[in-house]
Amino acid sequence: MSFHILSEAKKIAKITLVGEIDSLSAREFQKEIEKLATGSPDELILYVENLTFISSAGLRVLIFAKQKMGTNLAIYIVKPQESVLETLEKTGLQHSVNIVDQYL
Amino acid sequence: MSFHILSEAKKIAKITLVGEIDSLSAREFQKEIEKLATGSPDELILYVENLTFISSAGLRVLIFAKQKMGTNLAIYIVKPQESVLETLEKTGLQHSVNIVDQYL
Amino acid sequence: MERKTFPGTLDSLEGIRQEVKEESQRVGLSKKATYNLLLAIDEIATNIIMHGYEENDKSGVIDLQIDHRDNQIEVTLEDDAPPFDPLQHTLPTEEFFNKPLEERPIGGMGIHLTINAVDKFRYEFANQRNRNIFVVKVGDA
Amino acid sequence: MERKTFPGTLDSLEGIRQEVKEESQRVGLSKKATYNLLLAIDEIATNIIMHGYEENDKSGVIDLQIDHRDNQIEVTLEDDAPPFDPLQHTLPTEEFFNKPLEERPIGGMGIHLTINAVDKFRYEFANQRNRNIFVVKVGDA
Ligand SMILES: Nc1ncnc2c1ncn2[C@@H]1O[C@H](COP(=O)(O)OP(=O)(O)O)[C@@H](O)[C@H]1O
Ligand SMILES: Nc1ncnc2c1ncn2[C@@H]1O[C@H](COP(=O)(O)OP(=O)(O)O)[C@@H](O)[C@H]1O
Repeated sequence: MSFHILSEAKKIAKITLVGEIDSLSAREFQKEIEKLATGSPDELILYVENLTFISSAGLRVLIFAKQKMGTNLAIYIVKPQESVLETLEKTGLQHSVNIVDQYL
Repeated sequence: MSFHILSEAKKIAKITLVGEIDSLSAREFQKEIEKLATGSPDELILYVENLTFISSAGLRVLIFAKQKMGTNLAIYIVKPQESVLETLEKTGLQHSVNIVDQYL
Repeated sequence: MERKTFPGTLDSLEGIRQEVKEESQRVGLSKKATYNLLLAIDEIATNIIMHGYEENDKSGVIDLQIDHRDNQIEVTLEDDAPPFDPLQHTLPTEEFFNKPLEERPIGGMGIHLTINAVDKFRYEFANQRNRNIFVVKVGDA
Repeated sequence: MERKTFPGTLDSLEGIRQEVKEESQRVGLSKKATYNLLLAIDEIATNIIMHGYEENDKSGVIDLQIDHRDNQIEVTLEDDAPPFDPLQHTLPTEEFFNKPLEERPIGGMGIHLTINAVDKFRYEFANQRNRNIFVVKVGDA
């Protein structure tokens, strides 16, 4: 019979980041991560299309998220702007997160 | 400060359906829904781009899902083929599910 | 086409659809009309198997006959289950279809889909058999 | 530009970036070079505030000076925290950046990003003050 079914269930945490993340605003980002971590998500999806600036303080939060939410946490970064992408690349984060145009 | 953060956490169940759903294969679909229902997902996302046939037996499973997983369950049907879409419309299901090109 | 006999079980559905599909393609029926014809036949065949045979603790066959003439394709399903005329069955109303899913009965869509899917749908009880007949014009857009 | 003085607190960062951004745009620095300059300045200013003042339980100011001459833009940050030369700090190695996130220390990226982001980065200790100087050529692609 030509029928095929695939399924998966998971907990996801979605965050939309808009504007600039420096050491000040990174604190809000961190608080949000801490809040979401209590639900032990399997995936963290960051919508960053309208994130215009991220300093290393923002990257620290990503590393914190991975360490806090567990090694199995898959991080998706959806549609980073070029400068944000470059910063992820210069700091090796692109090896540990999934940079995508669209979350499926 | 020009920074804005939005977040949400939820349980999602993803099912990819490939091929034909008639009254025989609908049973597999139903079993999968029953399995996923134990996790009480908030959203059920059906990837149906490669679903080429669905009879009312398949639609029954969708109604069953809504009744079994709770009224708050949001159902997303991603990329239905034209005939599948027509069947959803002819049976009024398009009012109760979200038919989308892409799940965000 | 000569008559083909299928066991009245769910695993016959795919083969029935396959036969009708091949013949429809052979005579040049459009993709959309073919899909709808297959849907109608699948719905009625399912009802024969589930409501006609299984719910009556009976087993039996479904005979499939496909004829092509006068620019139309005519498919006939015959079975030995208790007489049932789908056209006598009360169809769901507009109101039914507008109900939220959680308030709807879980079934009741098959005959509605069938009637909407073909140009003509006919039922006969002849020689002690149910005869469901589906007619689709060939050469329509 | 005349010198501007900001409190050595995190809520000054945005204003510092804003000043540098406006001047960079005024002299025609490319979008990309401007972004990188802002990043470098933000990283060092953060370090002054967090490591220089806060961790030493001190408070103080950051003075910002922007000069444009010889086709280059030169930004200077001056502070009164204990002397610290970022260029003497051991930078993370290639190996560090290739580690999976769960095995990495959580910080240590700021000075690396700073040095990579501008054409020249200089540190001086003069008049009992830290002076961090960022130089970017204008008119580059
Ligand atoms: N061949 C049949 N024999 C007896 N009853 C039938 C038959 N076909 C349909 N029915 C009755 O008609 C009802 C409506 O059929 P249908 O519209 O196909 O929806 P569903 O089969 O999903 O309930 C069925 O629930 C059944 O009670
Ligand atoms: N102005 C400063 N005063 C004292 N120590 C500093 C200063 N700037 C940086 N440091 C030290 O250098 C280290 C590396 O800095 P950096 O690369 O910016 O990463 P991070 O600040 O994220 O740790 C800091 O952790 C801190 O120990």
